[in-house]
Amino acid sequence: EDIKLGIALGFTGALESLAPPMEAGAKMAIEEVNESGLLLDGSTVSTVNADTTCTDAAAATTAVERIVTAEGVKGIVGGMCSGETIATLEKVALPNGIVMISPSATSPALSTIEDNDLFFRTSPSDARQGEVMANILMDRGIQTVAVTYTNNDYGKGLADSFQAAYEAAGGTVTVNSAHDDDKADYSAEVGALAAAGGDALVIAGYVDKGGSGILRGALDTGAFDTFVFPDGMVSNALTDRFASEIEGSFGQNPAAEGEGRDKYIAMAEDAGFDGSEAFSAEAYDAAALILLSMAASGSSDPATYKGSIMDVANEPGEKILPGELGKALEIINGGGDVDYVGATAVELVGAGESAGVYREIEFKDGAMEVVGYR
Amino acid sequence: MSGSDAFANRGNRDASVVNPRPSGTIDSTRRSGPVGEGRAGDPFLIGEAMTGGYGTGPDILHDCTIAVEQGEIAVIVGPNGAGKSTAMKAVFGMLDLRQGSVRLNGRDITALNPQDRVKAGMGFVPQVNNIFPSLTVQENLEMGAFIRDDDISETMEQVFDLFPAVADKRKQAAGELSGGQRQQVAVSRALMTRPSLLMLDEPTAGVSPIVMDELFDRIIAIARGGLPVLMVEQNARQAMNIADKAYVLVQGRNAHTGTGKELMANEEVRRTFLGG
Amino acid sequence: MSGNRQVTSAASRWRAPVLFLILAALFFAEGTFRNAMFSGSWNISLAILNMGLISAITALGLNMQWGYAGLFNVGVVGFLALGGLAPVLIALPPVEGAWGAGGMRIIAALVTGIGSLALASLVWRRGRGKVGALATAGVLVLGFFLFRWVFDPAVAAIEANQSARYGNIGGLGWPVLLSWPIGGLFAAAAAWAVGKVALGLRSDYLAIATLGIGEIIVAVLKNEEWLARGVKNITSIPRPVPYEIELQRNPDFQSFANSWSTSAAEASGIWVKLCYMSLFLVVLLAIILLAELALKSPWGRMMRAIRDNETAAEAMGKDVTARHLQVFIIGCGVIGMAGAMMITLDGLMAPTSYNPLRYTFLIWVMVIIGGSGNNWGAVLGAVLIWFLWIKVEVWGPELIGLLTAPMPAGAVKDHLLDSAPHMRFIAMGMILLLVLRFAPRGLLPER
Amino acid sequence: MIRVEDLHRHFGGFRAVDGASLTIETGSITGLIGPNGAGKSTLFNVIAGDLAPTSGRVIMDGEDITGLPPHALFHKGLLRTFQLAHEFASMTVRENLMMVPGGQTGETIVNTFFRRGRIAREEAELARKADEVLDFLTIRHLTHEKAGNLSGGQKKLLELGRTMMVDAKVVFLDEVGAGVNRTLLGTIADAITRLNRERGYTFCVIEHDMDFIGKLCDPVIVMAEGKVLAQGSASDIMQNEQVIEAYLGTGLKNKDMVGA
Amino acid sequence: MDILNALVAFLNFVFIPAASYGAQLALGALGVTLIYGILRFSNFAHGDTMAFGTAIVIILTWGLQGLGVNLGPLPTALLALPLGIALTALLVLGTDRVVYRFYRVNKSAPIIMVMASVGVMFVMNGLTRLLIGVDDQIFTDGARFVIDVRSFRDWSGLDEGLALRTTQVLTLVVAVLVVWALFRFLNRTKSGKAMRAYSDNEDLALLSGIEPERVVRITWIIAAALMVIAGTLYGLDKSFGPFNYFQMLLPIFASAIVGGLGNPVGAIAGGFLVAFSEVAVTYPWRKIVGYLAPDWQPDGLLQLLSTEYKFAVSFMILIAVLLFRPTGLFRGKSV
Ligand SMILES: Nc1ncnc2c1ncn2[C@@H]1O[C@H](COP(=O)(O)OP(=O)(O)OP(=O)(O)O)[C@@H](O)[C@H]1O
Ligand SMILES: Nc1ncnc2c1ncn2[C@@H]1O[C@H](COP(=O)(O)OP(=O)(O)OP(=O)(O)O)[C@@H](O)[C@H]1O
Ligand SMILES: [Mg+2]
Ligand SMILES: [Mg+2]
Repeated sequence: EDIKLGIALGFTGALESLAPPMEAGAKMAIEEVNESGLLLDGSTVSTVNADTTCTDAAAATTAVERIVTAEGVKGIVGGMCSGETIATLEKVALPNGIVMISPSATSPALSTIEDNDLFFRTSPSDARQGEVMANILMDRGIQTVAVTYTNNDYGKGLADSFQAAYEAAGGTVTVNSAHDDDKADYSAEVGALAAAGGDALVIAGYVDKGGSGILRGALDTGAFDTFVFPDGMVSNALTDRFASEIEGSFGQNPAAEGEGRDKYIAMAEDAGFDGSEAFSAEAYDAAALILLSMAASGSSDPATYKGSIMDVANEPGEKILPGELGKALEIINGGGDVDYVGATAVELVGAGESAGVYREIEFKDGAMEVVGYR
Repeated sequence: MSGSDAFANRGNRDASVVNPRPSGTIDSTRRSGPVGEGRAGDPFLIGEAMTGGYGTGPDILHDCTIAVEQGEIAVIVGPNGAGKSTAMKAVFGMLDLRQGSVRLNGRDITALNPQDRVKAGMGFVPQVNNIFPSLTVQENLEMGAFIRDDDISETMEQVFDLFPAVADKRKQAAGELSGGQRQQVAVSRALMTRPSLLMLDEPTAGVSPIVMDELFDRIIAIARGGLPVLMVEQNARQAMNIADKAYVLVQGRNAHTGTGKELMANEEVRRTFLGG
Repeated sequence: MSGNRQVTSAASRWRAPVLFLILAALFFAEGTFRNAMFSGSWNISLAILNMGLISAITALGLNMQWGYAGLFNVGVVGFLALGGLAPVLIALPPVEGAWGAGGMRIIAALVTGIGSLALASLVWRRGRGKVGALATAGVLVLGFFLFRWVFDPAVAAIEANQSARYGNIGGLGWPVLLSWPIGGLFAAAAAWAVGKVALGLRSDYLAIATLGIGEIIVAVLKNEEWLARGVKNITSIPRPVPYEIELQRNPDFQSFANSWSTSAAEASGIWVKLCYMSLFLVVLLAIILLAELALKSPWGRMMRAIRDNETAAEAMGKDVTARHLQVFIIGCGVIGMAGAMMITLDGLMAPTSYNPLRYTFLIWVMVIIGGSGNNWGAVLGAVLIWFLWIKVEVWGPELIGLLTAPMPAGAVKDHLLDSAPHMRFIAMGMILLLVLRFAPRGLLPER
Repeated sequence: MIRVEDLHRHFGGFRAVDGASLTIETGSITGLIGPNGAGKSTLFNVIAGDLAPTSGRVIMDGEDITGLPPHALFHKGLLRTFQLAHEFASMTVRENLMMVPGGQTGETIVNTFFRRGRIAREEAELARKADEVLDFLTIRHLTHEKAGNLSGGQKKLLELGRTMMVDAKVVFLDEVGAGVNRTLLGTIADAITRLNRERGYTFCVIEHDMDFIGKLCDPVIVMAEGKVLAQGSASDIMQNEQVIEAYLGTGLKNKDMVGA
Repeated sequence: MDILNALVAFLNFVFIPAASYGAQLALGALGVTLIYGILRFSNFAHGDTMAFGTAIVIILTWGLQGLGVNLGPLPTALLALPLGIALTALLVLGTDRVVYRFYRVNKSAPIIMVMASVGVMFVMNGLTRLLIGVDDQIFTDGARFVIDVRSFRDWSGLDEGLALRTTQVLTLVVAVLVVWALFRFLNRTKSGKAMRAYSDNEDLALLSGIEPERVVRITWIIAAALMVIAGTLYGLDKSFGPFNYFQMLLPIFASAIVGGLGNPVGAIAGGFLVAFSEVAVTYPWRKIVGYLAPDWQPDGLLQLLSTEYKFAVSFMILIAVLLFRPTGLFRGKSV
């Protein structure tokens, strides 16, 4: 059998720069499975891309509709942004009964959505990250912060959940204001944040977009010395551009402790892309989960294998790291049980979303260091 | 305006997207052809047996001949739409002739484009839009001398002598002048090239009688200075008085030709074309 | 002025039917043939068509403004977005506690705001010179602070109400179809305000004003969380048509699907899309009918006269500004209605998706390519361009693949292959330029 | 009767119209002459509502019409033509005329959906009237021609024809004769006289051709530098020293050089 | 009362950023206004052409950096600028040749050129992404600061810091130089006057022996130079994102219109007006008021509008200006 998987990401549009490493991650998992030749009696898996544009719900649904009804994909790695994911889920995946595993849609709204058990995500809800970030700040004894967020559901949701958690823990948010991505100039935003003041600045944005602009402005004008970076900011680009200037700043992103991630990054490097880019590892895991579940349920029919996803992802069973998909298939084919850990320490909770292990990072001596996991 | 009428009057009023000032009408991309030999016994300028029209439209001019000699004033008159302006444009190379030739000073310039005719010594003052409104009067004159690389101050002094009213306003934007003053600036601009021929299209249209007299005075002075003048006039009676040669055009054809005096004396011409 | 002599060739009578037939053939091919070019799925074909129909209504609205009156509206995205607000405020069930938290106060604030604007304009009209200007400014500033004083607490209260799930004022729970005309009204009201100011400026600065207002409307939708949850998006907006899942569960429908030898899943998708399609078609045809009636009457003649020569029309007793305002409002109303329909179709209100490139300039491309001034042209252009916009996603990479096939493998080739998605913009630009060059009056020129 | 009281119109510091006061009597054909830049066209534009006055008033039949927009003035019976013909170029000659009358049922958009019968009747009536006007102007053969294709003089006739589609009271003509052949100008002058006699139109005419003014107008008002310089019958004006000095001139100075 | 600190805070957060942003807008608006004045249409492709030109400069800069060439404290991009301008000028001239010239020769209504520029905008948008990809690019090198916050604090002993970036100084200096050169060119040289003459009256320019196509060429070249300079300065000062330049179109147009379309002085004034109002209206004045009147330190931020609506400000200003002066601050095209 030739099994088709869809990769529905925003290849053009607001987050177009994040899409390629994600696509590469998903493809790497599929490659691995194909090479093993162990999936469902030697079935091969091929991929079909759909450009969801991240923002345009109409274009996204049409594109996903195409890969579902015309190409006949059996599962989708995607979508990318929460809004577009909700639209395609409601309009395409649900009616057609297709499994979607999103690597990067982190909106809390997706936790409670009516999904017929078809929707999963390998990234945690932002609600969780807000709590984690608040804890980190409190543990470091920082009592007042200014917050700026990228003006979309991700940024807003994260900023709000953070503010709630932080204030509940006794902190003060001096200002919680939005910045739009791709704007010509951020002086006004930086000025406003500086005027509001605070011991640190939380930048809930994207490093490739407005987040960098805000950070640049805040550094140059000396408005803040310490910055807090959530997942959208934590990336190599941040280190490349700012490492020496943000000494002592810190942040967190969903990433599991241990070998899985390191291994994935090494594999990615061999394959010629940057595995530490945001959500690349999550995309790998999403694809791996779909394929392992197919194997576990013995069927590529979404209606059947959707039931196995939670089993594969969670305990009990043998822990599976990136690069061990072949081994996992062997175990499954042999009737064994696996606990897929993958690159991001996958642990699906609730309605099928990552429980969220976050690594806490800090900038020391011009480099990003992992100081702990939460 | 071929092909553009889908947009002709849409959105063009919106000053935030287009500049509502009218654009030019002359095809500026046409290239000149070779210059040929003149013919023996030619007048200084002759547009001979010209036939042609605009673009692919019907012929407007039919075998029409216009000529002017050194130091003379030649006047073209005729009813509206007779093709007077068209004849001037044809002489100036602003439309393609299907037949006939234009010869200037012993050379056949039929194939030249308007830019090169300016360089060949022709000066033209259009009927309307004949100044650069936002440039000062002095800059208007400098632009008139654009093709010259030598010192233009002397010519400018001469022009100022000829048109004292223009000299007074030399630092003012030409768009702020009155209609009569504008006409004088327009003629001055054409003189700045030091042309060997001056062509005027209705220089007195819409100007008051006193300015008209003034302009005619200047034109006579220019002609007596040795520069041949070819002009179109609706104020036919005054024009006939000063014309050394006059052409009556009707429907693109030469209807009557003679000296101004002769035509004024011709009862039929007077009644049908000169309105009196 | 040779352009005024318009040659109406005999072929032009057949032009429209032939082009529409070709368009229909494209959709047919998309639905039936399965190859590198087409998907062979009726679900897709109909999905493209449905969005195409909405684009067609948007294009009709723009065509009224541009084609009939020559008004250059580059704020389409804003009016679309505003129309999209209607399904949220009309069809969504009310949010518990939201009205109690601050509904009344919000209304009071809006009344204050509009009142002070009205007062300011009154003062402005009465007053003269510097004193008048100062007084107007004073009223505006005072009004602004008063407005903020009433408004801000209400917003805070509403947004605090169940902020994780709602945080917005909620809807009225009325049928979603009702929200379509109401969306039109929303946009028309905004158009009235914009037109009143912009069309009154001495030189027409409508384009830049609409460009700005479009952005401002989208910004308001993004940031005013109490209204429609801002960037946190509203999902699960009620539908006027059945849900696929319900159809699939319905045994009657299953047997119906079987009788067509399709799976229930596929048939349900097609069925739902056909339902939408009929609704959209009804609206579209009604708008075209009314538009054509108006255009072929003294009103249309008056509009043509105004377009030909405003000064003369004004001197002939036609109130040009009022007519412009009228057309602008009607056009925006139609655009707003399309916006409401689009949100209904999407089931999702996501303000971040309103991007001017896609929702303003692409609509412009549709109108220009179709043939400005011609209603059928606008429809043809819209559906065709939308079809291409979607299909370029597939055709672009194929084309690049074909073009790069002879190239040696390497960085350049990889780069080109990776860049295939951007073919969309290049293709749209090329099509626009080619049409402007070879059929400057559009595919279906105005008669 | 139109009375202009101490009218000013300034452009920046420049006073184009600077305290002009004049009266146009009902039923007259008043001429308005003056040097270039005297402010004649500006005065017209202010009266016709195209420009707002800086100060001063315009009174029509006892009613203050200062600053009313052109379309409102149209409905009061005050019409104007333009120095350069402003035809509706892409519409036929007949349509050019039919669009003129105000208050047509079919001009209200809702009526175009629901009152089609009434509109059709009105249209037939308008078409008949338009044809009458075209007959009067001797251009009936051009009924279905695009107005943009007319010759300059015919366009001017069409402008005049538009004023005949409604019951105009006062018509302002700005340089009808500029660049128009004298024979055609005769036709236009006849049309003006007939409208004045048969329909009682009041005319106010700007022109630089003194023959035309002399034949047609009584009285003649002379403007200079934004003010009224003189007023009187045409023959009086032509004798007036000031007018000769400012406007008419004494003929060619270089006359002796002619033909030399 | 602490005037010094208030002043420094004002300079640091309002004045300096707004001035350099204003200079970038002014350069952009100058290009728009030049094309509007002389070629008579609003060039919607301006932003995307700017992006394309900047992309070329970036690639050249990388090349130079790769070769180890640099300018010491100044960014290497300045070296790449002339070649970048030349290449962009070629591209723009090519565009004119295949797109706009046709309509010019046919005397098409200017609005059709606007439509064509929308087409060009789409194509350029795609080409830029083809050329350099979709990521933000950083190509700054050399010294980052003329004065940085810490050394300023140490030097002055004030609480508030002051930062002045090299790129900000560079932006202002280059903008002043370019504007000065442009004005000299337009008002003093024969070619410049010929451009103004052409802009006034195309036909008469031709009848005076001015080659219209040459004027058009020069216009495009100058516009290309302005685009690339503005784009590069902007990219150096902030960062290069292909989409940012499309977004800049709006403030650039607003600047050009506020100033008076077709008027170069207006374009500059408009750029600064828009930049300053964006920053000043959304700036929370609390801190500065706090310094000036310590007893009266307010609770609120003293912010007139939140930053999300900052560009609404430029439109309010636009409308206000146009209500009072319909042709812009400085009169657009003269009579
Ligand atoms: N650009 C053009 N394209 C096509 N036809 C034209 C153009 N210009 C003039 N014509 C036509 O050519 C004929 C002659 O026009 P021309 O301008 O030469 O007349 P004229 O004798 O100068 O009249 P007038 O005294 O009114 O200026 C007219 O029928 C006119 O309609
Ligand atoms: N919009 C304007 N801006 C500035 N000045 C103007 C404007 N309109 C007219 N003027 C000036 O006002 C003066 C009067 O102009 P107007 O057109 O009324 O003169 P006119 O009497 O009609 O002259 P002509 O007989 O030449 O038509 C002129 O000097 C003119 O330059
Ligand atoms: Mg003529
Ligand atoms: Mg006048």
